[in-house]
Amino acid sequence: MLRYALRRLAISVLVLFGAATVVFFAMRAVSGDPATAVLGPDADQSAIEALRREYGLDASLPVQYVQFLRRAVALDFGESFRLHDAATNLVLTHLSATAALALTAFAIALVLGFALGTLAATRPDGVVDRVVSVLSMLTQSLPTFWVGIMLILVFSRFLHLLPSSGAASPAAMVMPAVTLALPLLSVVLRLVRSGLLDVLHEDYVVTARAKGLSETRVVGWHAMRNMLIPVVTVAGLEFGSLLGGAVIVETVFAWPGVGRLMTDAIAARDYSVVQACVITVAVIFIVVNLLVDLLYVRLDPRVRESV
Amino acid sequence: SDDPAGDGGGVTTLRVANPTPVVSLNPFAANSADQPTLTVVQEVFETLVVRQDGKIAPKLAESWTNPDPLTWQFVLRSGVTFADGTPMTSADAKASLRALIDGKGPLAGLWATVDDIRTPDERTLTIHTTSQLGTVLSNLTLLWIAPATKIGDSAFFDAPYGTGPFKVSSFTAGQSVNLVRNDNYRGDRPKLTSISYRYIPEVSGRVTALANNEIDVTWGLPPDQLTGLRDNKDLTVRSFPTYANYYIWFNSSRKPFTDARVRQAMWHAVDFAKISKSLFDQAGTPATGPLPEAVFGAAGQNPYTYDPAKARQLLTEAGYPDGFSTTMMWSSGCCTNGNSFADAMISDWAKVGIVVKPQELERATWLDKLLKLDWDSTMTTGSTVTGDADFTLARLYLSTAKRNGYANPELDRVLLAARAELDQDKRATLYAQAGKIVWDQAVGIFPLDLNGNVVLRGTVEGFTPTPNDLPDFAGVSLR
Amino acid sequence: MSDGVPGPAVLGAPLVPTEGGPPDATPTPPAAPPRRRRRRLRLWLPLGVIAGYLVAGVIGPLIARYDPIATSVADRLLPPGSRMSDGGLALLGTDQVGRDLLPQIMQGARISLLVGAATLLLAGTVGAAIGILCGYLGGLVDATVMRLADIQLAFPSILLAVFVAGVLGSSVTNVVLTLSITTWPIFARVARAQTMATRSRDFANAARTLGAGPWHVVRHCVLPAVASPLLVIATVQLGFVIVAEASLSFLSLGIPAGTPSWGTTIANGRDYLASAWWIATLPGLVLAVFVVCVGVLGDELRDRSDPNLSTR
Amino acid sequence: MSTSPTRLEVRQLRVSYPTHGGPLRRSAAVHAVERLSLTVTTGRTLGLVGESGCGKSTLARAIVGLRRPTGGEIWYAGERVDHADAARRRRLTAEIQMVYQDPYSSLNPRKKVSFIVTEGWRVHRGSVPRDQWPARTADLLARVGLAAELADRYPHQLSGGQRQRVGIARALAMSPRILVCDEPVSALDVSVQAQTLNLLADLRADLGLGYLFIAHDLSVVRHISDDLAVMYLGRIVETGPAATVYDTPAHPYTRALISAAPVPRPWATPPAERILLTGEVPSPASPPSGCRFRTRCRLAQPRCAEVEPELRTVAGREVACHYAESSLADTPPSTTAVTR
Amino acid sequence: MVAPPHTPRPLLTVDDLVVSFDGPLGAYRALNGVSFAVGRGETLAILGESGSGKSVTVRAVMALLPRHSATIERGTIRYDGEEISALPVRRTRELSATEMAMVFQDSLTALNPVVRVGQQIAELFRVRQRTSRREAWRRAVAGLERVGIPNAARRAHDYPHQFSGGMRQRVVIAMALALRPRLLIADEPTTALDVTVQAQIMDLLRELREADGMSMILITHDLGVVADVADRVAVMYAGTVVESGPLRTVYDAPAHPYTRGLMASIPAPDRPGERLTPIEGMPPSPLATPAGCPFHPRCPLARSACRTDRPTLRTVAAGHQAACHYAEEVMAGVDVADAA
Ligand SMILES: Nc1ncnc2c1ncn2[C@@H]1O[C@H](COP(=O)(O)OP(=O)(O)OP(=O)(O)O)[C@@H](O)[C@H]1O
Ligand SMILES: Nc1ncnc2c1ncn2[C@@H]1O[C@H](COP(=O)(O)OP(=O)(O)OP(=O)(O)O)[C@@H](O)[C@H]1O
Ligand SMILES: [Mg+2]
Ligand SMILES: [Mg+2]
Ligand code: NI
Repeated sequence: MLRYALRRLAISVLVLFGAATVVFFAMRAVSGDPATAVLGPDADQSAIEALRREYGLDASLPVQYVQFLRRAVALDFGESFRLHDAATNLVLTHLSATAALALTAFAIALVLGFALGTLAATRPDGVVDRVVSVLSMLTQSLPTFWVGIMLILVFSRFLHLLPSSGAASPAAMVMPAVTLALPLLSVVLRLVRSGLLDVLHEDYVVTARAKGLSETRVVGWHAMRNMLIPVVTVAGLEFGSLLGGAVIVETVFAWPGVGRLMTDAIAARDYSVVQACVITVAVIFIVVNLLVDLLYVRLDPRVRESV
Repeated sequence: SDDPAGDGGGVTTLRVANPTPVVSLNPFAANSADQPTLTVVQEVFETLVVRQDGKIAPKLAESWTNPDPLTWQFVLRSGVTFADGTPMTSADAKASLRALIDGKGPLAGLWATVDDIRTPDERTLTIHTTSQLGTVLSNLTLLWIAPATKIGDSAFFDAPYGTGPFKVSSFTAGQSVNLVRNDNYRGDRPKLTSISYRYIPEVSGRVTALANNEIDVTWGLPPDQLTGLRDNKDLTVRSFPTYANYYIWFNSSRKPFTDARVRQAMWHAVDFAKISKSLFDQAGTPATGPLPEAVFGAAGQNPYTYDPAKARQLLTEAGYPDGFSTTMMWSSGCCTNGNSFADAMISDWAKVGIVVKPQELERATWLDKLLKLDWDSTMTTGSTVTGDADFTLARLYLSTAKRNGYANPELDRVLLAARAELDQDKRATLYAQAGKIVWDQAVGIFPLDLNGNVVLRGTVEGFTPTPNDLPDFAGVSLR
Repeated sequence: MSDGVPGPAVLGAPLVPTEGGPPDATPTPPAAPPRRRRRRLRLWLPLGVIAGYLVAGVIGPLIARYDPIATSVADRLLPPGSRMSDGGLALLGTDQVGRDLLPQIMQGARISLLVGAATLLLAGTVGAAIGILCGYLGGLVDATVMRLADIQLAFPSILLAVFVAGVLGSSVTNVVLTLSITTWPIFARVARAQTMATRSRDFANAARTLGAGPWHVVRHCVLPAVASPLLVIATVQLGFVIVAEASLSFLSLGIPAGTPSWGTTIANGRDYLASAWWIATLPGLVLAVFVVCVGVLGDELRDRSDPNLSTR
Repeated sequence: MSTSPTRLEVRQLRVSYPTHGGPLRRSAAVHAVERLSLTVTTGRTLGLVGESGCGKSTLARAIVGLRRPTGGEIWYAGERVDHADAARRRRLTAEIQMVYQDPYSSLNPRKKVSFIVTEGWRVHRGSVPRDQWPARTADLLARVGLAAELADRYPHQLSGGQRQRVGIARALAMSPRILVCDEPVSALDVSVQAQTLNLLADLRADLGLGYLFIAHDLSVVRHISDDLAVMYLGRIVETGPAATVYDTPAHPYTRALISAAPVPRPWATPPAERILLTGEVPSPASPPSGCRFRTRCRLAQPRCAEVEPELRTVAGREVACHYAESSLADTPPSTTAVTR
Repeated sequence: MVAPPHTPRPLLTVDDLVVSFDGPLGAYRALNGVSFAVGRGETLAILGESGSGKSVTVRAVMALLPRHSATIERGTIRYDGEEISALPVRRTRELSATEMAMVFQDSLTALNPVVRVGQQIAELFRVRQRTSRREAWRRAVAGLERVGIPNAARRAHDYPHQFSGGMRQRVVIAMALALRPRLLIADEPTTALDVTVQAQIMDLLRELREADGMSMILITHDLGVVADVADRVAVMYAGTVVESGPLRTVYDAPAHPYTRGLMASIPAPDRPGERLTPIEGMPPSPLATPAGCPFHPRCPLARSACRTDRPTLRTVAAGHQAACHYAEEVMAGVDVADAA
């Protein structure tokens, strides 16, 4: 178990290093100069050079790279050119907003996904099943921004039920969380449904029925425990991408999250912030997947043996 | 907590939604010409002089003289204090100007010829230039006076204060700014106790927030949104002329735009009257010159008519009887209704055989190409923030600026002469001349002067729009 | 052993119907025909709709010619069913520069379907090739490439889009590239898992005992087995890709201006949702219907590709 | 058509699987086959029985080259063939073929019968000219008793017995001399099993094939084998002429195995003593010391834990038991009815 | 083997059971009129080849058919005089485990892989008998001990995969017997096991059955196993019972040609190498059962009546029933040649 965790950790470090390297060189390969992006077209040459010097952009690329890695190890990603604050700081403050949103969305998606998926699976080809499956495809087939704007129009503009944007009150969380949850919901739902269907025709489910257990117990306990295993894996992957992928929802709902921070930083060629964001998101992605793997091991005694 | 409660109205906060994020409150550095920064900064800091109804008027400076053409001497108002109670002196003014010049921001270039700043006494400031500088006064409308002791401290700009009616209580870069009333303000005490600005990127979000009474004010809405809002009885829509205009530049150093006839043909080929009427409604007025009418030094020029036949003829003369293919770039989100406008123009150009490929670029990429002159034509909007023709014409059209590939010694001469002229009337004439060259040579197309719009809830009173399109809420009250 | 294990979709919780049926019941159970018809419908309905889209995308623009650069600002924001100034009927209304939406959506179908198909083709082939390689070889190659896939997944796709747009400019090809880069790991994973499951199956061993080399085994044993799950994944991804293209357009990183796709049309209309809802909603609907059809088709294909199900 | 018999010899073969051990354990190897020797001769059948997991399939795989042995040698027709290079291996595939246990998973579900049967010719390009394929396929199918039109079917359209015949036809297409049959009838019903056994017997008679016939059903093995080998935990514990081993088993394990096999008509045969084994089957990853069977053996003595018995000749067969003689003597009279 | 006293009222009666499945390729009948009875304390073996409907029959009895695809078209199932096929599923389930219990073929898949085995048994006491957690666990351990799991108290904490195949099957049996059912249904309980382990399990079942006076339905295709434990035999073919009767009668004087064919297919241990006589042809596809007698295409005795009239199960001798128009001839041993 320990060795397994250690090996996973080593691989994770490798992945992180890869992500860091890619983002470093990618940012520098993209056209657009951070100095002019920050200072605008009218900045004079000396100002541009001063800025470059200040942020160490005048050094050669390999030197910058080594410097970047050295500081990154100490969680120092440098200062934002644009927002004049430590990138680490910026990312952490924005991350909390995104995390709140993502966790809520995740909870919504999981709760609804499990409930609906189970309903659909216990009566395959029934009315619920068909409604749910079309609904899940529909939610996946509408662009997030369209859904978000529609929600704003309906629930804020016309029904005056919810605040349209911002992160001021818990009520403000509802629409962005729902918007973010929808595509995820359909993933969870499909996964739960098909996972449960697969499990439901396993022999041990028949055994459980033969034991005279109630259908609730058969599905909710015997089948569910086994179905969790594949769901957890995908859920982990999805949660990881939720953090980096919330840009659109954050934009539509003016949610001060890390997705928008990153997009704005990318637009301004704010290297340090982009790097900090990418690495943070990668770390979370890796940690979540590590946790998922460990959870997997907990859930499945067969795997527990083999690791 | 130290909010003065004995002031009748209690707490009144104006909730403002910015269409663009405020990333910095430092008016001396990189963001010194940024509209979002200036919008907030103007409530906190004051300038020596202001432009009122097109004329320069005193503010922190009581009067000024030119002892000689290279020297400007200002007498500062007495009894002015910063929000922390320390008196404002000429040392502060000097430090502020130094900061602006050393900050190397976009405005620093305006002061390139300053070689000496002196403070003979606490109330006197002298600015000495190496050559005559006719734009000193208008430049000063963007010199914010900050405490000299604080100006070098970057932490100061996280919650800056000045001599203005408000001071910053909190600031989160890129998201929100909160201002509270400056109780040491010498002038009329503002009726608002605080102002909160927050950034809402999506148009529908801002409009909904306004309609839902989540915010009191916003601006910069696309014209099509305004039509709907005008019908809303709870809201007031204010439209007004600004210093901003639309322009499409041609890269005059690149074929086929090296030929003025081609550039003119492009202009004649588009039915701007129709396009601006339907796309912009009250959001813009057809331009009369390369500068918006409200700008000092703007002058009416000979209009270009919509005349495809003439366009064809000009093309034939220039050697392109069948038209040609080219590209037009713009940065995404650069311009009000930009994509629609581009579509409409491209549609008209196609009718005379000019195939224009649209290139919507990310801003950083656009900027990169722009400065490298790696483009055929570009669409953008611009603002003459100082309200003075020099800011736009001398910054962009001097051949040394290398911004659009156009080089004309005659134009250079006129522009430099205008800058050196201290007599404002003479300057105006010279700018009219420069404007004529830019317009007639069709360095670019200037289809539209942009109107600003501010939408307020009916409860907001006393708002006066200004042409610099920096909505000022110092005089506003809430019902 | 391999007795009547039915396919996943058919089996559910057992229940003996209480009505039991009369003793003289007809030999053919009455439930059969509707179910079969429904199954046929589930294959042919989406196929029909998709074919309709293809036809509309290919032929539509030829009949109702759409010229992306022909704007008619006087006719802007007309609701569906309005007459335009040139006398034509704008069945689905017009957009913010007065272009008829119907031909625009048909033209958009071309681009969107093209982007979808090209992305799937690219990501599918590359992903499948890599997945098969990793699954077949295992070991170091596998570990390395799968870590690369992890990096890819941990890397925000927005940044990728900016990167591609910034380095290579924005074009349909580059959107396809961006989307392919984000999609390939999915195909690779599926192909890899299926390859690993197949490579040690007895029929693959049998081929080896006949003297077959890796190439033969991959071509005749692995590839056919990998194909059908990939096809199913592809249907799911097709929807995803087309929606993703719209999202890129929202961030101005998508299809370049002047080339109408469903995504660009929806993104352009987003500011008009309250006033001219049709601009973003109608193409959105068209997109949704398409994606749902592809999804239904994918489900159906999955059921059909299950050898257990098709046996009986 | 048979000339002088060809022999496939397995000498002291060892095949192991690496295990990943636990995180705190060292990774070890499972010796699924341990120092095992046997000989298959053309025209004869060697039956191999043993419990599930004792290494029968592993042995089969090693013989046909699917798994590399970790020790020992395999000889075919006087040539050493383990560790053969790829070209030799390919040549050998024409001589030694395999029939798999599961007729469902051993046929590629996405290929038609015609492809499956001709797959060997596709691999050995040029061995059979393409224009002869249809005729040869029809021949082969006829030989295994399948109608020619089945060539156009997919495996899932065939019954289990038909599938198994296709598997046999696939092996025969290579004109092998030796056929390794890994439980070819275990998955089939009695009547289909009978058909298949008949077919295998016919093929042996017609083509002079040699079989290594693996099964766990003793009555089947007894039916088809000339010689019998009994395997326990990777090793052969008893081997000899089928009649001798079956009728007078000498190893306690063989005895238990034979006594436990249910007899279809117990009333028609004299009642036999049933030897019930106790205890669990040890894991091949950690076999018991000394005699591998001792943990379940009635006759086990302290010596069995210390010295691993080697095969030795006792009463006409080879047996690996220290106490084979006493085991043999203890044989109930019913099974030793005829003292040969 | 003592024949059980034949009580007038059997414990379980299945009469003319017809079950159809609604599959993707259309509906078909898996059971086409199955009738049999199990007396109190009696062991009935159901024989038949793969796919003949054995499992469907017992699943129908236990109300375990897939609810969406299976329909009981007609027929009655009576347990202890009560018609349970008319009850709602929930009521039938109340009989499960306490009255009727089931042991499945594959113990690895029949046990929930992620739940400790002790818990899987204890669950029965907790949920069905509402005992305390601790009491349930105690009884579960006792149940494991009863089926001969060494070290039961400790092993109860293990997961199914940590047990060997034989042990797992014991766990499944312990689970089935936990609530002391009156009828045990064992669906191929030893097919997945080795002969030696199979013998252990069959012995165990016999012991437990005798101790509790339980009735049993044993499904298998192994004729030897049947001969070992059954009192009576039912033979299924293509979804119907074609013959049923006392064990030895059915074995020694079968009344149905299919049964006779089955018996003839078994390799006789005393005549190794002899040609076997399998039943010719293939079992019919459930999608296209032939008209008339379902066995007629393969039947050496088939005549024109067989092609048109479906024979029903009729009594041909005391306690012996067969579904063949010419059962008497078959019983008399008339051969193909004679019939022709
Ligand atoms: N790929 C493998 N990796 C690790 N161990 C294996 C592998 N294949 C088989 N084994 C182990 O090797 C031993 C022998 O397996 P093998 O399949 O040869 O047995 P067998 O006698 O054929 O059994 P069966 O009768 O069930 O087919 C078993 O303990 C098994 O667990
Ligand atoms: N859930 C199901 N859905 C559809 N068809 C089924 C289902 N279960 C069984 N069948 C079909 O019903 C028929 C009888 O199957 P059943 O499982 O009863 O056979 P069996 O006699 O038990 O065979 P085996 O010896 O292989 O277990 C088969 O044709 C089978 O394919
Ligand atoms: Mg095996
Ligand atoms: Mg069965
Ligand atoms: Ni079976």
